[in-house]
Amino acid sequence: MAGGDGVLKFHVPEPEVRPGGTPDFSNVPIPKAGSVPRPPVDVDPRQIRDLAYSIIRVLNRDGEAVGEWAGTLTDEELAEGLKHMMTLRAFDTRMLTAQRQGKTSFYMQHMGEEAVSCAFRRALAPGDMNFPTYRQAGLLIAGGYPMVDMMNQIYSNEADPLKGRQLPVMYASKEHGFFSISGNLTTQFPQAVGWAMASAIKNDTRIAVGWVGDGATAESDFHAALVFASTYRAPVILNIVNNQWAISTFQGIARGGSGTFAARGLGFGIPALRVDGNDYLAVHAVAKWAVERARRNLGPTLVEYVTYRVGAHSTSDDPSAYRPKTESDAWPLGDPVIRLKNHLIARGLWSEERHKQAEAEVLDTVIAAQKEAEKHGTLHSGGKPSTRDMFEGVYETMPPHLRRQRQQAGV
Amino acid sequence: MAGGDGVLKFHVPEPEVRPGGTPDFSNVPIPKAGSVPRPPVDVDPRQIRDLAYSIIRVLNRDGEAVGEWAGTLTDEELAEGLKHMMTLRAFDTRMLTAQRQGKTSFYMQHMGEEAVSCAFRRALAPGDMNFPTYRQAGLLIAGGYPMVDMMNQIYSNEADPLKGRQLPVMYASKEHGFFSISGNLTTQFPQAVGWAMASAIKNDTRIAVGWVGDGATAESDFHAALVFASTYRAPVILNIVNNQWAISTFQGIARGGSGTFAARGLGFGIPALRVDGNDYLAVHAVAKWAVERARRNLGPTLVEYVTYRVGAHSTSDDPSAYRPKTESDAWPLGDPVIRLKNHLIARGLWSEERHKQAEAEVLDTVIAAQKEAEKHGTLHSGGKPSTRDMFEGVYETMPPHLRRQRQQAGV
Amino acid sequence: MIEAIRSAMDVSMARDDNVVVFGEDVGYFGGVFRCTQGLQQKYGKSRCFDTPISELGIVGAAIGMAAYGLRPCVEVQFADYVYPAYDQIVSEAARLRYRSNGEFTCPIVVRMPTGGGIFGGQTHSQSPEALFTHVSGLKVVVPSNPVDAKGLLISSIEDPDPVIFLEPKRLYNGPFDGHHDRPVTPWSKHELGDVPDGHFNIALGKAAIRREGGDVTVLAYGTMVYVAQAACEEKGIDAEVIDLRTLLPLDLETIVASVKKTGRCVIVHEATLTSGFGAELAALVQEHCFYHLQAPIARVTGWDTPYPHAQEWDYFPGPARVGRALQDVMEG
Amino acid sequence: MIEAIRSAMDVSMARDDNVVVFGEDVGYFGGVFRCTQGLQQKYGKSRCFDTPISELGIVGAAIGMAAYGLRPCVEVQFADYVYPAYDQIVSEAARLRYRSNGEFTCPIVVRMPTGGGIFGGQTHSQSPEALFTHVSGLKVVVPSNPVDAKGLLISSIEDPDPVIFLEPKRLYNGPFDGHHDRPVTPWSKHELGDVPDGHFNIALGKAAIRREGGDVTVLAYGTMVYVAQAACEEKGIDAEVIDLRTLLPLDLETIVASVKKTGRCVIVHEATLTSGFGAELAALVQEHCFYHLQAPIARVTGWDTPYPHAQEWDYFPGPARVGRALQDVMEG
Ligand SMILES: Cc1ncc(C[n+]2csc(CCOP(=O)(O)OP(=O)(O)O)c2C)c(N)n1
Ligand SMILES: Cc1ncc(C[n+]2csc(CCOP(=O)(O)OP(=O)(O)O)c2C)c(N)n1
Ligand SMILES: [Mg+2]
Ligand SMILES: [Mg+2]
Repeated sequence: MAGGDGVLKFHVPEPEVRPGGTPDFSNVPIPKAGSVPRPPVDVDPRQIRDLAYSIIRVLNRDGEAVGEWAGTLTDEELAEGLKHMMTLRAFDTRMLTAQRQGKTSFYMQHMGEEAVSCAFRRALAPGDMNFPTYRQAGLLIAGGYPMVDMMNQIYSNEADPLKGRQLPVMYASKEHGFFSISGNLTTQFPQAVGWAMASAIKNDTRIAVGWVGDGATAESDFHAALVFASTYRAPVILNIVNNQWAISTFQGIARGGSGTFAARGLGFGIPALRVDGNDYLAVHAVAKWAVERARRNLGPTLVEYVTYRVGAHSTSDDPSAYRPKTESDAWPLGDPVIRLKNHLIARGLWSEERHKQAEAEVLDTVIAAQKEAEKHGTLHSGGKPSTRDMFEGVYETMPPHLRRQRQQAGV
Repeated sequence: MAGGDGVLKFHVPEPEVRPGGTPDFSNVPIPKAGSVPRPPVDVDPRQIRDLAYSIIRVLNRDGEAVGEWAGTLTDEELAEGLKHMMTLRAFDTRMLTAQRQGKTSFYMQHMGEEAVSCAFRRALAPGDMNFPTYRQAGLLIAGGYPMVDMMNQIYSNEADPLKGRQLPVMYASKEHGFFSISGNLTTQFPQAVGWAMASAIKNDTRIAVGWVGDGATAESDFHAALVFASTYRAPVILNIVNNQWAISTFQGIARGGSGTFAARGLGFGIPALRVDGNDYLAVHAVAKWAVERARRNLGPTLVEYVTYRVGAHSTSDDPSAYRPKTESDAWPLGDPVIRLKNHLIARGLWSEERHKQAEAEVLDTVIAAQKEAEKHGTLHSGGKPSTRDMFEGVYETMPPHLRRQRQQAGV
Repeated sequence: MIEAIRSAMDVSMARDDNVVVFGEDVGYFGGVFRCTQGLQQKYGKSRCFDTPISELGIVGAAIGMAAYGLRPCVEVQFADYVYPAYDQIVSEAARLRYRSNGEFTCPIVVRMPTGGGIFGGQTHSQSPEALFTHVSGLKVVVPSNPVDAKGLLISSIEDPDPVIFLEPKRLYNGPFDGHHDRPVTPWSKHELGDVPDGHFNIALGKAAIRREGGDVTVLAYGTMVYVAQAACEEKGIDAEVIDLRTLLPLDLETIVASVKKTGRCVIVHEATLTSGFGAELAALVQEHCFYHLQAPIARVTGWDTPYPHAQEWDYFPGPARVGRALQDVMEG
Repeated sequence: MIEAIRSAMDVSMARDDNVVVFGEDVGYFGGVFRCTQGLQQKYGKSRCFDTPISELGIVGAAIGMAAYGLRPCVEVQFADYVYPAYDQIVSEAARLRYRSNGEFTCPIVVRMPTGGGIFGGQTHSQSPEALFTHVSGLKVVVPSNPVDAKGLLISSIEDPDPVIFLEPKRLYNGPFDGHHDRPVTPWSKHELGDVPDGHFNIALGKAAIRREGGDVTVLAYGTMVYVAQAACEEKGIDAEVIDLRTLLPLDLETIVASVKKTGRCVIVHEATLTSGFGAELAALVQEHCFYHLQAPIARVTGWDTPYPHAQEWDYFPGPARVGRALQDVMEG
């Protein structure tokens, strides 16, 4: 398709490899753990433009925590963090199976990205509000939201807190700082900024966090969020989870020629950091830095989490059609669970045996929750939300036309 | 409104001065003319990030053209350029008066910004396509579009090429590379990118140019344009005319903390340049640079023109309500017409006397065009487009329901 | 009507400091139609402020603020510019309560000047109400006079759900009846221009009968209320003119009672015909009053073209066109 | 139906190299519903390619391309995600020809899967057709079978004006009649599943009578054509079922002729009731067939709530609800 001399040519970015090829991430520059310095939180954003093009990493290959970003978590917190990630992974496995068994219509897993939401959650204070996408259930797991309630939502059963109205995994919990997930990508991003503006308007201390995927940064809402965050210096953290893939499109389609997603922040004077999303310690350290900035009226921070979506996009997707099956094995940043496990082992706080035991315990907890949830029914069997529920909650007070319709429906 | 210790505070940017205050642009850093180097067009965008924070200038205070960006225009071209700007200014004056006389409903002038569109137009080749806003009539004037047709459009008279359907100044001419102006801000920006993509798809040589105001960069379309331009390396120039004001809001409301609008390009890996928009020579030199990049398959360029809107936003606006009346006198980049005039005088190509004479000639031409146009009527008197015209052109072929309606209307 | 709208915001901001007002040019300058003039001075920049030109951002931020607990009342400069915010309104504001089962709610008001008659061309004249009445979860309000504008806007700000508040800009200065060649009487000379001070509500979802009559029912809202009244006067027809005021939820009861009485119905709006709100009204009226109708329901509306500039008065459904429809229906 | 849609694009791309196809996941992967599978391989990355996730950008770029002279046929992954592109569609694509007096035109097609019945919840189930039928300058097409899908899509791509092409996703695999508890017959067993190879057109603006009958006219489109037919069979009612195929411009002639014959009319769509396209149909039918109508026109539609997940089949206007309405209208 290349044109002749002097004529224009159309360029469409392509991933390095496609099914049939050999996975290759050798062109992804991975800085050594500990090599990126930690600036003071009140640094002039112009001084740290480089951070948008690097990767902040704490855990090195030997499982040691190194460099200026290390040391933000206690031993207990780390052990608990490991448990959160293991729980999320077990939860995913069970729910994937449940979907295949027809107990629900749809599911979306986190495999490979568990550190991002689990570690981030730790840096927040009660009352802070997340505006998540569908791939941050770690915020709920690490925040202590009951797994049974998550499952009830996934099953759309009679105990579903959302009364069967929402697609599975579209949780909502004000108490747990988890804004209602939208099926429409990126709409939550300017909403997060608005929430943060409101908090500033009320001289509150709570901050907001917006979450978006690499692919979804292309949506217009992304721009609105950055414009408003920049103009009003909103106390918000804008998180981009770059797991390398949208559905079938690799990150290059959304990113274009900019090198990184973090770089988007530079055009707005917003400090932009890039972090190893498979490094629980690094994610937490960066989150803490950004949270402190927001809390201290220093304004927004943009963070790109470099990670990899190991599983399918959703239960409706089969990635083998568009990427090599073994691509995830070649991913250079490893597995977040194994990396944290190795760190704890290296520090003498954990062992393979203890890990196996923990796996079993976690699985038991998840299974117990699942049993409990299934008592209330699954999508196509057992208890379910009522048809009456379907008519409720469109407005606070049901207007006459909906009352007429409910009557027509005979409920 | 500032909160107490430890609480969040809400920040709203404010201009330096408001009506009653003394205009002050001392905080606007103005680099010396000739001080910014001219990189090769195939430079790695990462090497020229500084250009997004500086201002490329050619004409110095003594009216000399200095530095690496000088020398892109012949003497004749410069003289013609001066005439274009003077014509545009005279055109504006006459049409403003016409609006006040009730000959049309609305008008938007260019005072202070004439160099931007007039000089840019010179760098384009026949067939290239502009996607303008309402403040780039210089593209038409410098491109030889008949002034009578512009006026016919402004008057919505019987000879209006747009048959009275559009608000005044919303011209459209395919032949003159001037896409139909929309009343909805920024929608043209991704369209420009699409046009450029089409040209590349067809292995054509023609390029596209998108235009947007400082205020309008906040719209979501701006983001879509940059994303698509970056991803497909479209042969497009994305122009931001920063005339310091939207309607009543100063540029800081749209710009936020980024320092400049050009900086927006950095997050997309798009070369971003900032240029003295009141310097005809600098505008042309930068335009030429960007055009060459596009034509040579080097992809998009983002250019910010630093200028000042001397007049009201439109005939519906009175700026004295929101900015000091004398603010434009304090504007440090001067007047584009006077600066080019002085340059020509300094080079012995022009004189005050000749200028006066040229002013009179230009005015005569504009008045002649106006007389000609008014033969075809003005908005409320004389010939006008027909009611039948109102029903035409919604679709290529009029569907039955519109035929029924036209019949009902009795036309 | 501008003062009434401003007063509604002023009163609401004074009573509840969760009420915030923002939009393009609404802060320091007080809005291009001056509806927010003085509010920033009175309540400070945290309560009333200018925004970047991003309708998406304005509504998106408002939704986040509402989720926090504020009550944002935002301005979209012209209804023609609401489309960039359409996704946030339709997919987010309208759905939030339902999809989260009340965990989060969205008490926002999106104000916007609507309608033509000011030679604004196709992008300063549109009447997009039907694009909102199709959206479950929204309320849609169109006042026709200063008293209503104030009472309805206060109710909208206090409403627990998102409200689209369309202000017929041709009514800002007086009860325009479509006779564009005559000077418009200022609101000061009109009964409904006498706006009470302080706080008062006009309930959403309630229509008002502006003219009682027995022969035909005219359903109208906004500017068309006056056009309809003028047409009835001029034709000497004993028509009942109903000002709907709220389109969603609709006061069907008042409509049905009237049409059952008159047996005839003419619907008038400025928006384009096809899939306009008049379609819903006609569908409801024929459904509920079928056995009382003596003639087909007529719709008099803007033509199915973009709003033209020069041919503004050929486009606008003025008293002559409404009068003809009334006559036809009377003869039908 | 997927193959038919793909074939329409294939045929069009082969005949005219100005036809380009793009959207989210439509390039290498061939679309999440596989409608564009193989097109990139066959025509290259310049003719069929993946885009960033920006419906605004997709449609905005398509408009620019159309102004250049191409004929873009773009995909919005689900109709529920068209709103970010709404401004570009309404303010730009629909207005371009008119506002520039034909200097620039906009021959684009925006394809999108529409409707529910797949447990997709509120953001994978919507039917937003009425949000487009209100927009002068657009055409709106909803095919109900593979033959039509192909012939109508080819006509849409060749049309000189912008076309919104809504593909009822519940029909992709077979003529779903609302009996969700029964297996759906595949298209291969259906007469209208037998799609001719190569190029053919089905004209926009022409309805098709799917079932002749004398007692009542059912107006439907997309999935509802089969639901309506099932309801008629089950109730044993001698109904005429009209498949509208194109909503804008509408084949009013066929509709009016039928209702004048039957004297009764039931309108069925999956979109929410209020201001749905059924409102326009009811308004037109009562206007043009008033003196022939023997009963109020009934609308059977989705309820005025967001599309729920668990209660999908309570929401969906299935054969039981349509059957009841038919009976009511017959008795009315
Ligand atoms: C407005 C909108 N457009 C398209 C979609 C369909 N869609 C759902 S997820 C998705 C990919 C998102 O990719 P990314 O942002 O990288 O998130 P990830 O799934 O990788 O976490 C797409 C295209 C949607 N939900 N909303
Ligand atoms: C979508 C949309 N929103 C709002 C407006 C109203 N409006 C017209 S021009 C303008 C200001 C634009 O400022 P800027 O982009 O700086 O351009 P300038 O007028 O200075 O050339 C506004 C808010 C509009 N036309 N379209
Ligand atoms: Mg992703
Ligand atoms: Mg400006």
